[in-house]
Amino acid sequence: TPDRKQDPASCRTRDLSSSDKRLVVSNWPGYIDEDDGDYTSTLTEFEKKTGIKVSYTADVNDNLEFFAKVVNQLGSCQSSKRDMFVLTDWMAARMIQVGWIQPLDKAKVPNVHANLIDSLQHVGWDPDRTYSAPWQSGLTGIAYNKSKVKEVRSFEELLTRSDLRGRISLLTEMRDTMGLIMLTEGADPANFDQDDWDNAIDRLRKARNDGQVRAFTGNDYIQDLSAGNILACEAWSGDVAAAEDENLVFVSPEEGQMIWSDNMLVPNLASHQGNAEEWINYYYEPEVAAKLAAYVWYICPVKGAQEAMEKVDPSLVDNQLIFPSAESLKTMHSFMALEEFQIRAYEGDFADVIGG
Amino acid sequence: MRRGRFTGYWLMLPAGLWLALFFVIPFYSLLATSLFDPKGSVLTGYDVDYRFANFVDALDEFWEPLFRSLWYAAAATAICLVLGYVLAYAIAFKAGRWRNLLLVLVIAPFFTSFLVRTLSWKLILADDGFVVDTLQFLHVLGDDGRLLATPVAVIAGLVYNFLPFMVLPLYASLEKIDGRLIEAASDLYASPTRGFLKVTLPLSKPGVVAGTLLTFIPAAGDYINAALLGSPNQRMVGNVIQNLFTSTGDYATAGALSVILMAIIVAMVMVYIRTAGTEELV
Amino acid sequence: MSLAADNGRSLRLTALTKEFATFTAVRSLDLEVPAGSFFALLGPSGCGKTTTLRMVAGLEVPTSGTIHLGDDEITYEKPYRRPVNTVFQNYALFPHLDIHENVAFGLRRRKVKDVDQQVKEMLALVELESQASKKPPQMSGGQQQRVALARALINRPEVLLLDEPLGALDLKLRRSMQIELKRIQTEVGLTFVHVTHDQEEAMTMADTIAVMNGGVIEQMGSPAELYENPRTTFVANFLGQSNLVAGTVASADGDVVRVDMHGIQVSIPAERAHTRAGDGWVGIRPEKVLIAPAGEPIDAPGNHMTGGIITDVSFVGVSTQYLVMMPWGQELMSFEQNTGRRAVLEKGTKVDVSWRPEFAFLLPASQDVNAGVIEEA
Amino acid sequence: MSLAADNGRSLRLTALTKEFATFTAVRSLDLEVPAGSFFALLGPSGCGKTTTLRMVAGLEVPTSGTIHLGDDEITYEKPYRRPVNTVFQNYALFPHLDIHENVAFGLRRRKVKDVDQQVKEMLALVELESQASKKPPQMSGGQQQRVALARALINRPEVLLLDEPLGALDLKLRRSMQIELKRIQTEVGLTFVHVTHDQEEAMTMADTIAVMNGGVIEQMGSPAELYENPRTTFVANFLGQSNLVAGTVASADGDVVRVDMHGIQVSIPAERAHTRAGDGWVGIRPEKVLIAPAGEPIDAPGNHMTGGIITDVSFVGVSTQYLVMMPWGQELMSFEQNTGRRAVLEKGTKVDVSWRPEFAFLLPASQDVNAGVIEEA
Amino acid sequence: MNGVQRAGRWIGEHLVLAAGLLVLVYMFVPIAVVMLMSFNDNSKSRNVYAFRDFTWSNWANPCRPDGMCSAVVRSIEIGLLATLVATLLGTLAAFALVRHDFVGRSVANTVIFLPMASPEIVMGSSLLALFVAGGFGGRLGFWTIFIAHVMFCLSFVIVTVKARLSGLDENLEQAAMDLYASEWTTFWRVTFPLVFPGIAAAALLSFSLSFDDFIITNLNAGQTVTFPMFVWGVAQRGIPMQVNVVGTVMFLISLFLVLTNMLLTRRRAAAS
Ligand SMILES: Nc1ncnc2c1ncn2[C@@H]1O[C@H](COP(=O)(O)OP(=O)(O)OP(=O)(O)O)[C@@H](O)[C@H]1O
Ligand SMILES: Nc1ncnc2c1ncn2[C@@H]1O[C@H](COP(=O)(O)OP(=O)(O)OP(=O)(O)O)[C@@H](O)[C@H]1O
Ligand SMILES: NCCCCNCCCN
Ligand SMILES: [Mg+2]
Ligand SMILES: [Mg+2]
Repeated sequence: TPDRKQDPASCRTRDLSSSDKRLVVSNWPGYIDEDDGDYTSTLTEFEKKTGIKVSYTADVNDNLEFFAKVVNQLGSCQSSKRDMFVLTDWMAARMIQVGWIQPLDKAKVPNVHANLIDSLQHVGWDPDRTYSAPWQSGLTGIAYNKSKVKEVRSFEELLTRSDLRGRISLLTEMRDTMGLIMLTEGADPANFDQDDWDNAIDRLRKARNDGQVRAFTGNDYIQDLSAGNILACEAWSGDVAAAEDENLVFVSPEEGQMIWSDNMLVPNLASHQGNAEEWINYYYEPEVAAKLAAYVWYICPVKGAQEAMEKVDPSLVDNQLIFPSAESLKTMHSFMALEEFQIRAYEGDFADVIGG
Repeated sequence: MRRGRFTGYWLMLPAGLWLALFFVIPFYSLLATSLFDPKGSVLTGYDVDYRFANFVDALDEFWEPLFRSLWYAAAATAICLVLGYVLAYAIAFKAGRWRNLLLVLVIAPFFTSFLVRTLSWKLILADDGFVVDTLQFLHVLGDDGRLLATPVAVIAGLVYNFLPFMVLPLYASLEKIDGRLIEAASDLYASPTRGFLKVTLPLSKPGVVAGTLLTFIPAAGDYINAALLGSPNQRMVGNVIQNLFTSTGDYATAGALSVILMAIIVAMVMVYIRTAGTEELV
Repeated sequence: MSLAADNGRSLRLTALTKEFATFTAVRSLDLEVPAGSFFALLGPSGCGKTTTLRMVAGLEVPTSGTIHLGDDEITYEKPYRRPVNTVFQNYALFPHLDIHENVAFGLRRRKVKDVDQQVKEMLALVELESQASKKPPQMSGGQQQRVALARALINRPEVLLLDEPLGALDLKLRRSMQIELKRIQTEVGLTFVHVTHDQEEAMTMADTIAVMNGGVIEQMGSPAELYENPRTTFVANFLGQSNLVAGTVASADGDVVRVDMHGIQVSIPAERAHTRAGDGWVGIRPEKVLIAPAGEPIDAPGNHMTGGIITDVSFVGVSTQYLVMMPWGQELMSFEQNTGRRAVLEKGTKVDVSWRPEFAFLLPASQDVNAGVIEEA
Repeated sequence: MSLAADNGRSLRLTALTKEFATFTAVRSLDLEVPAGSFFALLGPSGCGKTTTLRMVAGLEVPTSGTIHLGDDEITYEKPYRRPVNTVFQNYALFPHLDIHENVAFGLRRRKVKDVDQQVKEMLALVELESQASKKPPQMSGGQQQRVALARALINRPEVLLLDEPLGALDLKLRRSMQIELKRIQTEVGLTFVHVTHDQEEAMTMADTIAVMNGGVIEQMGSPAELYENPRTTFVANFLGQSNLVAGTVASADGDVVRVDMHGIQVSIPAERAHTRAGDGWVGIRPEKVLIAPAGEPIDAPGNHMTGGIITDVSFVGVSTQYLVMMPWGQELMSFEQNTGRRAVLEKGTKVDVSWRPEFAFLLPASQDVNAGVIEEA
Repeated sequence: MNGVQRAGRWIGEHLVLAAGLLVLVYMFVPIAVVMLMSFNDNSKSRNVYAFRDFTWSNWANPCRPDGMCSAVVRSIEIGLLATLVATLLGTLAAFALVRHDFVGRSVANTVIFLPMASPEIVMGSSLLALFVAGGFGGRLGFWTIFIAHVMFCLSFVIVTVKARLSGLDENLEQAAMDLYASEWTTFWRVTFPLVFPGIAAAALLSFSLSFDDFIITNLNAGQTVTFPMFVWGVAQRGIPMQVNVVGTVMFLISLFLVLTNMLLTRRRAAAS
């Protein structure tokens, strides 16, 4: 099979944005506000304001799965039929590295460079945010259904409590799940060695073999949790709130939690890059960002949004899930950056456990 | 048989070509894939390396889901055979003028998508659902017993999804049985049970063979039921292959596993057909 | 080899009735089949022969009435518990079993010992020893028929039912199988109830014939009795052919009924006169109707009639069948053996016709003159 | 209604041969069927009748030989270009078309005008006007047969081929369809080539019969000719039955051949003697064999023999068939019309036997005495 | 026969039928649930596994979920096209196999059986392997799905048409030729109408297989979304209840078509 590396400079197409007011976006489920009665969503307002018709699909459920969906196209310089998709840091890094992502025109996204919070401005894989702009950041922790089960405080409990046997789910995102297990095992996900890894993977295998784990899921855990098929699970911070079910509770596990960002990317051969940049810029307006954050309950990467939140929903101004304080940021861990060969080895180990 | 020496070839040509191009050649392609150097990746590409060790590695790593697939498929086939036989028998011999209607009903579910129906099982068997509650009430299941994410649910899903493939060939062979043979058996001192065992059942053998094959084979390769109704402990080989091809991008192992699955099935089918003694299938 | 149970029992059907949803197939039928006899049930298609047999075999449940074997009632006995076996119309051989196993089937079900030996003997009886390991589809029609017979006979049933076992065979083969069947029945001495709609078959094979029509028995008796003295127009026409001539009873005394038939006086013996007053049909069988060119003598003193004209001549080798138009406008059938004593007469020849009165029979005019004459609608 | 083309042409097969991979079905067959005749092809199963017909219809290509219609050769003509139509053995009616359309099929293919009118007339001829809108499976066997006939006849073929059109019907219905078929042929005046293995059918219907055996024609002629003067044992046995008694030619002069038959001298007319020296079979038809209780006179001056004993009596209504064991150990068949002149004789009765010498025929001893006698293997 | 015996016999005779119907009921339970859920109002909840409130709105706005209706349309397009091609090629092949003797006939028979005897995952992945190796990896989509569907429908078509064709009396065709129909006319006037029910059944089966296929499609679809793929996708983020509307409608349409067809043939038979 051929090498999948591309050169974004040559693998591109004419931008139709000025004549063709459309935009195709792929994002994760539950990651945007929706029209409802009197409430007008940010997306609708964007359309009104710009005249761009957005075709927004929540078809990103899992980074690897999404990668598989587009690998054949992007890897052979064919269109992925999208102008923008939103992927987590490590996957964004990988795609930029193989040359599948178009650089953004700085002039067209001034808000990003003005309003992006400092901690996210200079990530190793995209030092100047040439290729990417964070959509939201978030935490990985635990969710449980309080009407069915008593409080779950730690990841340890999740993995061992017998009343949860066969009624929990973990995430297929290797970095989230393995990160939390390493924390449970006392290792540092940001800096671990092979032993730590082996330990953690054994721990995971054991939980699985014991029948503790009912499923490894992408974003779909939330249905099973609401339906009661699952009582507790590893979860992403905003989803529980967005589910609007008072029985569902998100907790930060005692061992600590994982933090990450999902990034907007414009792939090669996207035919509406201009519209995509207009979209990015729009969402970096603090008011828009605040409105979105109030809905999705994820960590907002936009400076000034906290202030803007006063007007949107004052009760959320100090919400730690949206605007974490400096000290709570300290309990959050990110996952070590991996070389391609490590990715393949670790992903392979992980896949064997969850898929075999 | 007709004159016109080449007409046969011309008629066969388009379908033959299609199957050759898109079934036979791909299979070679898959064979090649199974011999890739697994050190390649989706990103960097793969080289054909004639690495037969892929088969060993794949077996070593995935013997469990492979074995599980065969046993789930076998269990599902056995249950399908019993249920399908009852239904096919009822349609063939007891349905009278409703026969055609019932036959239509057997295939009608095909039109409500496979996935939609399987998801609907997920709802029926839900932990808090009516079925589980009832079974718990009857103490068939313990208080924290459940059906979803157990082998029972996966096998039930397989049974459900492949039942029509069992019923149709069974019906076709039962319907051909001359009712007078059964009367002749009862005239010759065979009770209904004996008559069934000694006459009806042996005569329906072609249907049994075709039906079991058409059920077992797709069931062994299925992954939807395990994915929707099972847990990681019920993963079947289909799930593994699917994951390897899509998420993990390990084409070499995926190819090797596919070839192994196919080989096992072909071998089993051959032994089965030989022992069942039916040459003419379907 | 006699298979007959020592206590051969007669089969007795009493007021047997079978109603299907829309149709009464058998209507209060009474019948007694003596043990050891070859009994033929003869009748047109759809008259209820098969239904009757199926009730005796237990394959159909009677709507009312009873079936007895000797003193035991078997009306509702399960088919597999009756000492009755059937040879089915198209044999119903088990295609998945070889001949040996087909024949052994009944014995195996009854867990009899020594099955193989008995099967061998039975196959010898029907002259198929060498074919034991063939499958039924590999055999000819006649062979299959014998296997079906063997498969039933081996169970030594008290009654063997045969539902047109020869119906599917061609003519020549049929005649030779008739002889075979008769031989076997004589040899084994069992009660055979044989259904057919071939009257010649019934006459040559059976001790007793019951002629059935529309779900009831019209008449029963030995072949000669039925042929010579039919009681109804249906029997007269169905069992062989009959000339039925309209007439009026002129007088009836003890021995003889005198009938006026188109101006001719015919005398009919009382035992053959089934009406004694009013109008009636004078019946006479075609082989009794002798003809000769006008004026020549006929060797049949009795009802001598003149003025006939031959309208049709049909030569069939052994015999010639004539149609003679009589002065009163009716065509009479006359059958004549080709003895060669006289050349075959030609169409248009003027002939005299005669028959001996003792062979005529008289039927009531109320009966349909065409009953039992098969015509396609 | 006469459908015959004015220029009725005869059908001529010359040295016609058909070899299948492993088998020669028809072997250098020569045959001439005169225009307008009812021609019967008679023979046992597998003798090549169907194959011959199929070659005439163009459905099978001959291996060698030619087929002519009048002066035109049609040996390799496509079936749909021949003025020949077939009534198939199982009718081959189109199940998806109604009766009207079945009958109209040929006309429509030839783009004839006025199809509906013609179909109506044809259905009237076969008495099925009222059934025009039925589908074939809804009709009885006899009706289907008539549709098949109508469907072929309406095309006014020069030759109509009928492959056992009555084979599937039961006996009574068969007889009535024979009459129907003969009526129609007479009415339309076409050439009919009719295949059958029922000899009685062939004799009653055909002007000319060809008896076929093993791919060749054994003998051809009018029914009476064939019956009275068979040239081979096969014809003697297959067309009716024959008594064949071994004898030796004692002398042969112009008119008559004298044969010594178990010590009895029989004289056979020269035209019936198919051998004039050495051993031979003396053939005599059963209806010519007259019997009487020993000592009583027999009305058949000629070969009078004594010492017979009746071994079997079979009563079939119109007639009785006797088997008489002769002093030389052979059973002779005797056929006797039940005229009633004498009661049926009983088994065991001692009888004298006689036949008129002019009815006997003589066949070479080299021929198989059992040829044409059907026996099941 | 007394009442008890009568009842016993009745039960005995209908027991199998009852059991058979029970199996049929089992086959229809999920469909009943699908129908029920098509009236479910779950706008208030993430739980798509329980019936909350009754609503007509799913039926009133069947195309509300983004991309669903276009996926249905895509599935129908592919289904029809694949059915057309598979039925055509398969029918030709069936004629070849039943009516013509040619070298390689038994090989052909085996190759035709194999796709039915291969697990879908194997077929799908080998086809994918071929497409990728042939450089079509980037062009996966409508046409690759179509190719795959024709491939797996072919076997079923051939088998179905073959069965019908071998039951056809060859005498009928000879009769047609005898009645002045050329080979071509014979085919269209006699053979085709008689084989047609078999072809129709094959086409129906093809369409249902194509419309329903997920495993092979998913592997070879690229960015094209068929209805089953749409369902698989949304299953991960909460199924919109309109999916049940589609399921119900497809089911009812198929039932309606087949039943009216059945009734029409029955009535036509009764009328004549
Ligand atoms: N199961 C049934 N339901 C309704 N009517 C039936 C059934 N079985 C037979 N009949 C009718 O009962 C009548 C008698 O049928 P039966 O088979 O006994 O006739 P048969 O004398 O054997 O005729 P054949 O000589 O044609 O075999 C027929 O009119 C037939 O249609
Ligand atoms: N296509 C064929 N291939 C090989 N042998 C054949 C073929 N068709 C017929 N035969 C053989 O040729 C012989 C003559 O067959 P044909 O059908 O002409 O007999 P038939 O006289 O019509 O017999 P029947 O009275 O049984 O119809 C038979 O032995 C038959 O087996
Ligand atoms: N409902 C939105 C969830 C977004 C999750 N993103 C994936 C992060 C993986 N670490
Ligand atoms: Mg009957
Ligand atoms: Mg023939």
